[in-house]
Formats: sequence, C-alpha cells, structure tokens
Amino acid sequence: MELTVKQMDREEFERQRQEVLAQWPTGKEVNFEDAVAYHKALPKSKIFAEKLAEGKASGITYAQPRAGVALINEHIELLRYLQDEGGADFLPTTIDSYTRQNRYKEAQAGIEESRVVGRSMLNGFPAVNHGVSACRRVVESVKAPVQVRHGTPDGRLLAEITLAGGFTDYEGGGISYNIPYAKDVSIESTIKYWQYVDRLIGLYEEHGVKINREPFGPLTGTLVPPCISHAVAVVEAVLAVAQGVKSVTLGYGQCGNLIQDVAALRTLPVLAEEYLNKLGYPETMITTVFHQWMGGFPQDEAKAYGVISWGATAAALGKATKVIVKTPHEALGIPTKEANAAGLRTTKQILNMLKDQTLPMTDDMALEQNIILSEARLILDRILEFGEGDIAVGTVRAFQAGTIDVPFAPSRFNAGKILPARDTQGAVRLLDFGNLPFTDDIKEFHKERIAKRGRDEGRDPSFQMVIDDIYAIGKGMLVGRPRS
Amino acid sequence: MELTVKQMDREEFERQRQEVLAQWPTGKEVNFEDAVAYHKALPKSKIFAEKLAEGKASGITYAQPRAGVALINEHIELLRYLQDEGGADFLPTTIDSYTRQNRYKEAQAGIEESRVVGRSMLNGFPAVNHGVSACRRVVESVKAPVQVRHGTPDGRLLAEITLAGGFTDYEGGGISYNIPYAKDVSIESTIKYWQYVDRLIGLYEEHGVKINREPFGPLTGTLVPPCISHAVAVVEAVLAVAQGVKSVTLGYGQCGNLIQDVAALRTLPVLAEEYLNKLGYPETMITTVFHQWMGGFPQDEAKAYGVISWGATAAALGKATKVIVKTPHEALGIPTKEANAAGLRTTKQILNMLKDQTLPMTDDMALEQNIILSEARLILDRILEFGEGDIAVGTVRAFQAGTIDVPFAPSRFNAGKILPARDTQGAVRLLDFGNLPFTDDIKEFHKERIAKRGRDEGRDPSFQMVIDDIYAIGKGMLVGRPRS
Amino acid sequence: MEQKTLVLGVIGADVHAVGNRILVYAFTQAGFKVVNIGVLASQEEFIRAAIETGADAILVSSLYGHGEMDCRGLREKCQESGIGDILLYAGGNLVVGKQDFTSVEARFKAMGYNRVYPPGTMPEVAVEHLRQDLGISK
Amino acid sequence: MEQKTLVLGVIGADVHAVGNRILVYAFTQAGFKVVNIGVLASQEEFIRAAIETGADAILVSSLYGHGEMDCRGLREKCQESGIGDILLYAGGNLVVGKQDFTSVEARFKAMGYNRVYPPGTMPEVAVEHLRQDLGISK
Ligand code: B12
Ligand code: B12
Repeated sequence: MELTVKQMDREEFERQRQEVLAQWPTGKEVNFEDAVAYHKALPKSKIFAEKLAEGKASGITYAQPRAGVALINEHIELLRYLQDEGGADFLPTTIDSYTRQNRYKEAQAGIEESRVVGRSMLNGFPAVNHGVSACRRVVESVKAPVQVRHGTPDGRLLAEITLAGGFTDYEGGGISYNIPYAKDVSIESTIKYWQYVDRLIGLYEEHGVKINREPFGPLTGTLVPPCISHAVAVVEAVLAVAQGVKSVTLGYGQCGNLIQDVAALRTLPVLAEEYLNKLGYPETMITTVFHQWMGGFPQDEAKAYGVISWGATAAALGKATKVIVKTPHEALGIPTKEANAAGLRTTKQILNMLKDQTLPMTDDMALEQNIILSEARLILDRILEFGEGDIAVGTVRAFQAGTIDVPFAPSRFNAGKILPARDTQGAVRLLDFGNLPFTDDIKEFHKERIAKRGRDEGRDPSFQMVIDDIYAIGKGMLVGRPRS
Repeated sequence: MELTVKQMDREEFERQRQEVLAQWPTGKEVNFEDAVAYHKALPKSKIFAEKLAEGKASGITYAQPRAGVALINEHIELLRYLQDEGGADFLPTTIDSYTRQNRYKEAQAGIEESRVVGRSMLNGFPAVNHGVSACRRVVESVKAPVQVRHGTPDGRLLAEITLAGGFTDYEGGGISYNIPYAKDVSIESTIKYWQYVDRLIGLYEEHGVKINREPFGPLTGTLVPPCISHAVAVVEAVLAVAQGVKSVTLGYGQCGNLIQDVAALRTLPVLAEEYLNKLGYPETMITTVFHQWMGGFPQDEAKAYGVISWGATAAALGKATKVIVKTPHEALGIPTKEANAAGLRTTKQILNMLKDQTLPMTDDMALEQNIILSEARLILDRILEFGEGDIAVGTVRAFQAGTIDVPFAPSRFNAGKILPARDTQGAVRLLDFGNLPFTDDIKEFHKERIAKRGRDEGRDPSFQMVIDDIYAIGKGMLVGRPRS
Repeated sequence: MEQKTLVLGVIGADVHAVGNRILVYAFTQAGFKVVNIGVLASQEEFIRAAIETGADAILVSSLYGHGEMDCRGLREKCQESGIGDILLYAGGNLVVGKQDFTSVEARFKAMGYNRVYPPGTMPEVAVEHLRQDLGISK
Repeated sequence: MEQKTLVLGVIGADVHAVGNRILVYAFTQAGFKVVNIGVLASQEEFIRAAIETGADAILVSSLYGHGEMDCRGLREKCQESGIGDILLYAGGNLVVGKQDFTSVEARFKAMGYNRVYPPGTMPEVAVEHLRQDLGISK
C-alpha cells in the first residue's frame, strides 16, 4: 500500500483486518455488526462525542484523569472511585506499556504476576489480553464515557478490541504515538497503522456510531513549543478526517506561561478548521484538551498541588473543552486511587471557581496568538509543499528534513535538532531552530527573547539553560534560573 | 482626651502608659530604652520593614502563615517548622482570643490546662501572659522577621510587651480590629487605643527603630467589597502616619474574581498615597498584603489546595508584597504544623512559577480599577467632610451614618445595612447599598450586574442569593448558583 | 400549632458572626421564634434569655476553638436556674484543631449537651432534630 | 588518568528519553566515556555494548514502572557473558507506584545491583559513587 492521505480502500482494510485480528487470540471476539448494535444501545451519557458537544456549547471545561491497572475488577473499582470520589467527568483506561509495544506475552506475564503478588505489576490495563467482553464490563460498570489512552505506535488490534468493547474515544495518532513513544518505527508505517484505526472509526461513523478521536497533544511533554504540537495536531486531524472521523479533540500540553498557554488553546481549533477547510474536508466537530504540566513534577505533594492548580487555571481561562489531570504522586509513581481523586478534586475546585471568568484579549495575547499561527502555518505549508498537496507524504518528508522536529524525542526518525528554552517570562521559545522553516523575523523574535533572559541571568544561553528549565518545575520554579 | 487625628501629646501618652503597663504583672518587664537597644542589635534580616522594602523593590511576593499555640517551646517549634519546612518568608505570632479580649486570667487558665492535657487549649499565643523575655526567646529562635497578628480592640498592653519583646511588625487598627472583632466597643475608643499603639511605634521610629504596621484588610472576610476595605485601610494608614508610623502594609482579602482582585491590589497603594499626600503627611513606605480567601473553606483538603492556589495566583499576578496563606485544614480547625507548612509550599510553588508573569492592563481591568477608586473616594471624601477635615472624627460619624458599613460584622457600632452579592462573573457587588454615598451611576452599575446574574439564574436577587454566595466556595464554586 | 422558641448565640470570646446570621434566618424561615443574643455571649446571657422568653431550646455556637472551655458548666448553671431540662445543642468548630469528631461528641455529651454537631453542619439538619426532640410534626 | 567507560540506557519497553539525555550530558561533562544505547533497550543490548566497549559500569534507567520485571536477571546474564563483576547501577522510577524506597532498594540489591537510586536522583550523586567504586581520585 502506497502512502497517501486518501481514504483507504475497502479491500486493503479487510486484508489488514484479517491480519490484525489474528495477532492475539482475543481478536476472534471482535464482531463489527454486534459492536455497532452494542454502541447504539449505549445511553447518550456514555458517549464521548455527545458530552463533548454539550460542553463545547456551554463553554464548560471537563476534567479527566489517567488511570489503569492490570486486573479487571481492580480497574473497575479504580474508575468508579475516580467517578464517585474524584468527580471525573470523563473516564480513561490507560493501557500498559507492554501492550503499547504489542508485547502481549509480556503483558500476560504481568497479569499473572499481579494476581500472585496482589498489586498491579503493570503500569496500565492490558485491554488486548483481557478482550472484548472484559472491556464491555468496564463500560457497563461506570456512568461516564470511557476513552482508551495509551501510546501505541501500532494500535490497530487495541482499537478493534476496545471499540468493539464499547469505548467511545480513542487517543493517539501516527505521529504523536510514534515520535515520543518509539525508537525504530518509521513514520510512514505509523501513519498507515493509524489510517487503519481512523478508517475503522470512519466505518463506525458510517453505521451511525459516534467515536471521538484525540491526537496526543503534549508529545514528549517537555518544553514542546506550541507551533510544533499544533502542527502535529493539525496533520493528525486531517489524516483522521480523511478516513471518515467526524469528531476530533485536539490536545496541547501546558508550557506554564499563562498568556502563551491561553493563546495556544485559542489558536488550536482555528488552525485545524482553517486547514480542514482549505483542503476541502467536511465540517468536523473540533474540541480541545489541555494537559496539566507533562514534564517533571515536584516530589512534594503540596508543591504538586500548586502545579496541578496552575494547570487547571490555564485550562479554565483558556476555555479548553477538557483538562487531563495530574496527581500529587506524579513525580514518584503511578498514583493510588486516592491521590488520583485528590488531583481531580483540586482541579474541579479551580474549574468551578473560574468557570465564569475569562482572560480578555490584550496586545500580549494577540502577539502570542499571531506568533503561534504564523509558525504553525509555516510548518504546515511546507509539509503540504513537500507532499505536493498530500499531507501524509509531506509529513514523512518533513520529518526527514527536520522541518518539523520534536524536542527530546526518542525516535530516530525525528531530527532532534531543535532546542527549546524559556524566555524570562517563562514562555517556551527556541534556542536552536534546527531546520524549522521560520522566517528571519520570527527567528529574531525568539533570539531576542532568550537573549533578554540571558542578560537577566548574566549568562549566555546554552544547553545548561535547557537543563535548568527541564528541572525547574520539579524544583519549584518555572524558569530555570542559574543555581546559586 | 478628645478625639482627633492629631498626634497624641507626650503627657497623655505617659499617663496612659502607667495605666496600660499596670494591667497585668508582665507590664513591669517593659523598659523602653532597653527595648530600643534590643531592636538596634537585631540583624537587618529580622526586621520586617527592611525585608518588605527589598521585596517591593524587586517586585517579589513573599509568603507568610498564621500560627500560634499556648506554650512557648511549642510555639517556637511551630515557627521553626514553618520557616524550615514551609519556606515562610515572614513569621507570625497569632494571639489567642482571650488575650484579644484582654481576658488575661482566662488566658492563664488556658496555659495551665494546655500544660496538663499536653495539647494547646488556646487558639493562639498568649503573649501578654508570657511576657517580654519570652517574646525575645521567640524572636531569637527564628531567622525571619516576626509579626504580631491578633484581633484585639484594645491592643495597647500587647503592643508594649511584644514590641519590647523584639517583634518588628504589628497588625490591626482602630476600625479593622474593632468592627469584625467586637460587639460593644465604640469606634471612638478603639481609634484612641490604636492611636496609642501608633504613637508608641512613632516613638520607636524617633529612636531609629523600624516597626511596620499592618491594618487588617479582610475585615469580616466574607464578601467585603473592595471599596469598603480600601476606605478602612486608607483611614487607618492616615491615623497611623499621623502618630509617627513610617511604614505601612495595606491589606485586602481575596474576593475570588481575578480581575477584581488584581484591580483591588493595584488601587490600594494608589489611594493611600493620594490621601496621605492630600492631607499633608510625610512620605511613607506603603506595601500590600493579599489574604487568600478569608471566608468559609471546603472541608476536603484537595479542594482546599485549589482555593489556596487560586489565592496565591491572584497575589502573584496582582504583585502583592506578601500573601497570607491558608491551610488545607482551614474549614475544620487550627492547622497542625504539617498542614500549615503544606499550605505554604503550595503557595510558594505558585508564587515562584508566576513571579515573572504579569496580567496586562485591559478595558475590564481599567473599569474595575475606576469603580474601586471612585467608590472609595466617595466614601473617604464624605468621611473627611463629616469630620471637617479630621479623619478620626469623620470616621466615627461615618459609621454612625452608615456611610461606611462592613457586611456581616458583629459590632453594634456598624450599621450592618449593606448586602453584598456576586455578579455572574463572581465579582463582589452590592445588592443593598445601605447608606453608602454612591452616585446613581455607580448604583446602576451594581444593579445591572446583579440583575444579569439573576437572569442567568432565573431568580430575583434576594438574601437567599447572599447565603448561597457565603456557602459557595465551601461547596466548590465561586458564584452561589441555586441548588438544583 | 404553637411556635417554639429558640435561644441562639455564639459563646465566649468568639466573634464569628456570619454563621449566626444564617442560623437566625434559617430557623426563622423554618417557623421557630428565634431569640438571638449574638456573638461574645456568656453562659449567663444564654440562661437569662432562655428564662425571660420561656425558650424550648438553647443552641450554642462556638467556632473559634475555645468551645471546650467555654461550654463546660452550662448544663449545671441551667439546673441551678431551674431550667435543668432544657434542650442544649452545640455546633460549629467546637475544639482546637482537626480532631476526630466521635471523641468531641462524646466529650460534649458528657457535659450535658443533647446534640453536638461537626463543622459545617447545615441548618436543615438541626431543624429536623428540633422537630423530633420538641415533638413537632411537619 | 585513564578514562572510564559507562554503558547507559533505558531498559524494557520504556521510552522516557529526557532523563537519559541529561545523564549522557552529565556523565560526559564529568569526564566519563559514555556509550548510550538509548531507550527501549533489552538486557542483551546492555551486555553487548558493555563487552564491545570494555565498559566499567552499566547504568540502567527505568522510569515507567516495569523496572522490577525488566531488570531481573541482568546480573545473571552478565555472569554468563563473562562480565559478572561489572558494576551495575539502577535508577529512575523503578517500581509501579509510590513505594517505600528501602524495600525497593533491598529488592534490587538482591537482584545483584550495586547501587539503586530513588526517583529524582541528581546525576552528581552517581558521579560521586562511580568515582568511589571505580577508584577515581578527583
Ligand atoms: C515526561 C514524562 C513522560 C513523557 C516521556 C517522553 C519521552 N519520550 O521522554 C510521555 C508523556 C511520553 C510519558 C509516557 C509514559 N509515562 Co511518563 N512521565 C513523564 C514524567 C512527567 C517526567 C519524566 C521526565 O522527563 N523527567 C525529567 C528527567 C530529567 O528526570 P527523570 O526522567 O526522572 O531522570 C532523572 C533521574 O530520575 C535520574 N535517573 C534516571 N535514571 C537513572 C539511572 C541511574 C543509574 C541514576 C543514578 C539516575 C537516574 O537522572 C535523570 C536525570 O536527572 C514522569 C513523572 C515525573 N518525574 O514527574 C512520568 C512517569 C515517569 N511516567 C509514567 C508512566 C506510567 C508513563 C506511561 C506508562 C503513561 C501513563 N500511564 O501515564 C507512558 C509510558 C511510555 C513508555 N512506554 O515508556 C510514570 C511511571 C510510574 C511508575 N514508575 O510507577 C511516571 C512516574 C508518572 C506517574 N507518576 O504516573 N511520560
Ligand atoms: C470568616 C472567619 C473569620 C472572620 C470572622 C468575621 C466575623 N466576625 O464573623 C475573622 C477573620 C474575623 C476570623 C477571626 C478569627 N478566627 Co476565624 N474563621 C473564619 C472562617 C474562614 C469562616 C467562618 C464562616 O463565616 N463560615 C461561614 C458560616 C456560614 O459557617 P459557620 O461559621 O461554620 O457556621 C455554620 C455551621 O458551622 C453551623 N453551625 C454553627 N454553629 C452551630 C450551632 C448549632 C447548634 C448547629 C446545629 C449548627 C451550627 O451552621 C452555620 C450556618 O451554616 C473559619 C473557617 C472556615 N469555616 O472555613 C475560620 C475559623 C472558624 N476561625 C478560626 C480562628 C482560630 C480565628 C481566630 C482566632 C484567628 C486565627 N487564629 O486565625 C479569630 C478569632 C476571633 C474571635 N475572637 O472569635 C478557626 C477556629 C479553629 C478551631 N476551632 O480550631 C477557623 C476554623 C479557621 C482555622 N481552621 O483556623 N475568622
């Protein structure tokens, strides 16, 4: 199959499907007609796209945790707790890392060992191993819509099983679940894997079943400049819609400077609508998700509550449709259900107190919005140029050329040449542009901002500044000032 | 002695001093010359006014807890813990409620009972009973400057003892420590008591000792409109400076709407400087203190962290010189030292992350600042009119007339006619103006804002709306929407 | 049905006035006659008000933490004054610090209070109890 | 003085790359020769790299929680491969959840790791230990 943005044809899809469903015995449980019927019987309150549409219309920000453990009953208990004690509006099922790498045998070993030692030895819920009916038990045991959250380069079987299992939202994408989550998988192949997933969802939509798709916005979670994650989000939105997806939630990970974060949230749907429109795709429901700080957290729980609250504040003032919540255990390990619910309650207190407040438009905000829009357009237009109009082809070439480049990513298909650093107000700027197709004006803007910080700190900008920024929030600051 | 804003004469001061120092045996320990010498030997790092001046110059926001227990060693241990584990920039010594009502015998009983049962039976540190050298032990045991925080209508003896004891800051004022803290004490008498305190501090200043004064901004802590607390703050600043005080920290309690809170913080020093200048007083160092939400808190600790963080955010963005910190135990009882330090760490995480960020001026902000300035000026000008230029005399008359009126205050010398309620964005407005000397334009503005909320909620504004607002933050909201 | 009378106040050196104001409103709305002696109320004032108005119950608030010391002896004083059987309720933040409520309740019951309420109790709860204890049908 | 060689990597199905990048930088700055095998590294890759470069120590990172399963057996494999005495350090967020570190340390020491580090350990700490364990004077 040659790479193209165009909709996959039926035969190719069916050919792959055979192969995919045979990857693990539970694949046999998947029956599409039965799955469609199952989804149609779900109450509206359990359908992600429906609730997102409501929230979007009323300008509310919803809260959603991350959570997943190895065994089914424990997983259900966990989700119920987050719903009842945390007040979660949406529920997740976070998948373990073996499943993410399609290592189902190791996942199985993790399940067994968890049973023996009586605590979860896996960092998530191995949905493929548990199979379709187990997923349905999860969906039936809770009131809120449930989403699959993972980090799987090849998430085809996982999608087949969890969607047949009644989940109504699927996170990820061919770039966002490759570059931060893999080392040796080509972008061409992950785009294809994800076209399969998007086509599968397209089929559900054709049968009247609403499944929401959510590209993973934060990427490596560490000082990712908004233009990069926005460009990836737009590419993945286009790729998904091309396969028949009708409702997309675009994500962005908090950088920490309020103006930059709100500007990022406001420009994200603008860019997506602009490119979908320009490329001639049908009207799509676009919503946004804001991720509370995704980089290193402080170990102290009281400090972590401060970081969580600051994320909730930016989400509320930026009017994100939903916010993904961190917990006071973040720096140390997978949270207990209590810590997870606590993070949710802190977040909801802020969301509720701020829901009627807004951040007015100002010169600073307009500047920040324009910078993000211009930078993202430069990247996206170059991608389209590279692909001669085909965004899938263009993306592969753009990564090769470093035209789009994700900082700190493990993938060898990512150039890894850009270096981000904060300016003196904490906004994330670029210290090294790698091959980003920026104009001289824009480069000048970044240089000038970082130089100002250098002057404030009495040092030349360097990799040490970047390291200081990586540690900063964990050490109780935003800008990594020189250690004294 | 007749009431007047003018500086108290020496004989009157000495006459009262005899009387005051005789009120409790520890009064005998006070020796002014010795106290001046003691203060002069203190390092700069222990002097409030010095550190405040530094913070003001560098635009930093400091954090300070509230804390006090019955026994000396425990109190020292508590303060050290807040300094070392909480990172407190300034330390408090919160005085117990018996001492605040000059009931030293009951305070003594509380001390004894605390010794017997092994936990503090008093809600603060009974500094009068402990005496001068005990206070000095406190000051010598910590690194940060220490302030007396209380709520004492007649705090003359307390001031004599704690200032001789080496404390370098004294909270309170003739209005702010009367109206919210007493029932039957006339404003005339508390103004006089506080003129004594201010004169005492004036004497210290004349001897080269810097003592900072801090009127208590939040008053009853419950939906107090900024114009009211600002008017009180300016009156107390004028009264203090008239007696020789040279450095004043003006306070404001968080209302919850970010724009209103930042506007309030910005206008507070503007008003104080304007009136001090207009009335011909010498240049004074004015700093500001922001109080995290002073009304009812949520019982759940995770939610309380959200409220604490929101207060820290407003303090940082409003560039307050310091912020008084609440704790996750607020709704339930005096906090343990651990809970107190946790509130501090959450606050400091936010302050540090936000210290380089600002909230730009916008139309909304300008409107809010203008409203506060106009309203406060209307009140202050009427006070001066009532007093024929004498702010002390005018204040007494203004309270009688309800020209200045504090909501929910216990004092029978307060008219108690105004009723505050939130508008639909959560800003505190007035539902009933009582006798506030507002222009029709301003009244129209408030009415229109509250009417808008009524429409949003489908109900007529009433006392029920006020009650809902009082409960709101405790129940996880800002605006008290009708219970469904 | 005959209107029942309640004496309300905040005991000791306590000035917390907000909850008191809401309680007055809520109990009045619920049909009681409310005699409010406000904040900074001594035990003697509670008893005097109860005797003067022939009250059916005394509702003591204490928020500031000294409740344990301030509330002690009120039942005995009621007995000495001839209203030994009057209903006594106490609520607010009765003790210093965040303490286990069961033990707080036990201490106050031992002091002769009929009902004891944890922090943040909504007025409706006490209205319901008053109806039960005073035999009022809704 | 002769430069010591370290093999660095993130074991198992773990892709956390940020800490690894900083460690490479920090150990290089501290004067070591660093052979980085990056994320998603198998036990075999660690051993192969160590043998090929004649390394003095293997520093295993595990962040994602599966460290306990992934790290088990590495010492034995080293022994089988003839580098049984090589220094083995492990650090990161080694286990699932917030666990008491003393017990985590004990478990990893029992698996044959010479040093085990709690979450958030700064590179300087390990540099110091390497100097001690490899007999390098500053
Ligand atoms: C950024 C991040 C991510 C990014 C990583 C991007 C990338 N490719 O690098 C993304 C979002 C992709 C991600 C994904 C996942 N993550 Co993650 N992630 C983090 C986070 C927030 C920060 C990690 C980081 O970069 N820190 C900054 C660097 C500088 O510090 P560091 O990594 O700790 O490394 C330093 C030290 O630990 C030490 N060190 C490390 N190794 C060694 C070894 C030796 C010998 C020595 C001496 C020192 C040492 O030195 C390093 C440099 O200073 C942490 C939580 C935290 N720490 O706040 C979670 C965390 C590590 N992730 C976690 C999990 C579970 C996951 C996921 C499974 C998803 C999920 N369930 O949420 C996936 C797993 C993907 C996979 N297959 O590995 C958990 C692990 C839980 C546990 N151990 O119990 C954590 C702790 C969060 C949590 N509390 O749940 N994550
Ligand atoms: C506002 C406030 C103040 C204001 C009060 C203004 C005024 N004059 O009213 C100011 C700032 C002046 C103040 C001062 C002090 N306060 Co204060 N204050 C509060 C706060 C934040 C809210 C109280 C409030 O108004 N709540 C809203 C109303 C509607 O609720 P409520 O008062 O709880 O009353 C309701 C219920 O409790 C119940 N209820 C009350 N009584 C009764 C009785 C019965 C029979 C029943 C059924 C129900 C019932 O019904 C009420 C209506 O719903 C509380 C903490 C909190 N709750 O969040 C602390 C709090 C009560 N204060 C406290 C303290 C210690 C003080 C001070 C000593 C200063 C200090 N150390 O910080 C001084 C004491 C002054 C004095 N002499 O009394 C402590 C008490 C600690 C304890 N018990 O261990 C608290 C709990 C804060 C804390 N955690 O430290 N305070």
